[in-house]
Amino acid sequence: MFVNRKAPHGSIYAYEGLEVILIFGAYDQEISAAFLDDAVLSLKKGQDTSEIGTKEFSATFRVLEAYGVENRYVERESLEQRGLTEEDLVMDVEVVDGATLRKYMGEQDVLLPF
Amino acid sequence: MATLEVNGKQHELDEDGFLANMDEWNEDVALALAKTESVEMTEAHWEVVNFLREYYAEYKIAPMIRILTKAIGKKLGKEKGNTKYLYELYPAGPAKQACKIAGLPKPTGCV
Amino acid sequence: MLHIVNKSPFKYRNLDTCVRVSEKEDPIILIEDGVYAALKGSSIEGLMKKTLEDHPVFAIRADLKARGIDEVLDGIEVCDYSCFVDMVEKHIPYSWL
Amino acid sequence: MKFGILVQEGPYNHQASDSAYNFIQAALEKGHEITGVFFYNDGVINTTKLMDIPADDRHISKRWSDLGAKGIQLIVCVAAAKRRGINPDVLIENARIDGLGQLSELCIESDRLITFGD
Repeated sequence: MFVNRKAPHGSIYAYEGLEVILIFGAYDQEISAAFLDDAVLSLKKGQDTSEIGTKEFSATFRVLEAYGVENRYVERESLEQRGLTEEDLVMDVEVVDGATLRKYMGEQDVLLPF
Repeated sequence: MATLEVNGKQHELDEDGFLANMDEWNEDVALALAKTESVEMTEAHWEVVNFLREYYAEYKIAPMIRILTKAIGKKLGKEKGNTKYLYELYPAGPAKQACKIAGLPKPTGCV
Repeated sequence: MLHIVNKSPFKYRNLDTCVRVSEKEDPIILIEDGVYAALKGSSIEGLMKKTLEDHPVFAIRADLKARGIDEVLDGIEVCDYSCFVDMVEKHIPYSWL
Repeated sequence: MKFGILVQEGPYNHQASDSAYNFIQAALEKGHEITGVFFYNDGVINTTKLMDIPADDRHISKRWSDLGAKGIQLIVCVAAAKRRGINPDVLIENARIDGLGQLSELCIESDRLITFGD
């Protein structure tokens, strides 16, 4: 499982993390992705990086499903802390609380932080 | 840096012959890029190129081959959604060659 | 699951999220700047004490020593890299970077 | 047990590569196997041989190269390396530049994958 916790644009982690997810998806591995803390901001609608000159990649998260990332979790509290709801996000996700996310994380063989 | 002249205009290419500035793409540029790859553009070729451009416009990436075949099969018909069909059109590899002609950035090649 | 925390709790909220997304008894290991959470009498002592009620907490000796921390909060177990390796052997690790 | 290591942060700037190295040493001493070290993000900068380090400090890239000489594979992500100007010309000995697919392989081969980063 990819556990993403970082905001986009300010650093490259979110973007390079996404690149890893896509490659793993192409490898046909069973993968899932979780977004918590600032990573939920990567999924926020309406991002336009044209004036800061970095690559805009929020749209790319929408291919995760096609790349075989069927389980996409967002932690509820992280959303709430940032004043966001599911409707503010660019893709369909399952919003779960921390305890549920912990349960899913506990079922994994590998947890990759990005 | 190499350039490609199309209709009297110079277009910069990167070291692998990909269009350096995506915004300069048009159909004539595509034809010139196809020539550098020795690809004769037929309607079937355009179909793939246009598909890639639409995909890129929506998702900001070029799909990997496995995803490309699946998505093409869905959009253009099952008989076209396979690697063999795409390799017949683009022998050097659909992801790389078709992306180049479509004026998309070169795949990062991280696989 | 083993939670690895490498950030100073005074600058980052990693420890908060780690505690929120963890199960009782999940061990937490403090490494690098994460060991500052082991300071006695700090402003986050309350959070740490609460954390210690539910989780075994470890701190890497070399990182504490490097930062001049001779005394850690009661309940935090000081361990070396060898015990860090043992813990990763026992649990699937996740680094709260 | 088989441990895979992921290093996400550059040398000197952050303690991550030191922690990774210390962890690997301890694991080897205990008789564990290191399936490989994968360098990603700024972690790829660990593998340039252009580092010029004063004698009173650790030489991080040399340290990695020595580890590679012991047969531990050091894999540098090609996409991350290209972004940061790391290419075969500047790469330390005993490391190789390869695709992210190798990280996927590392995950499969290892009993545990542990990440060091920022």
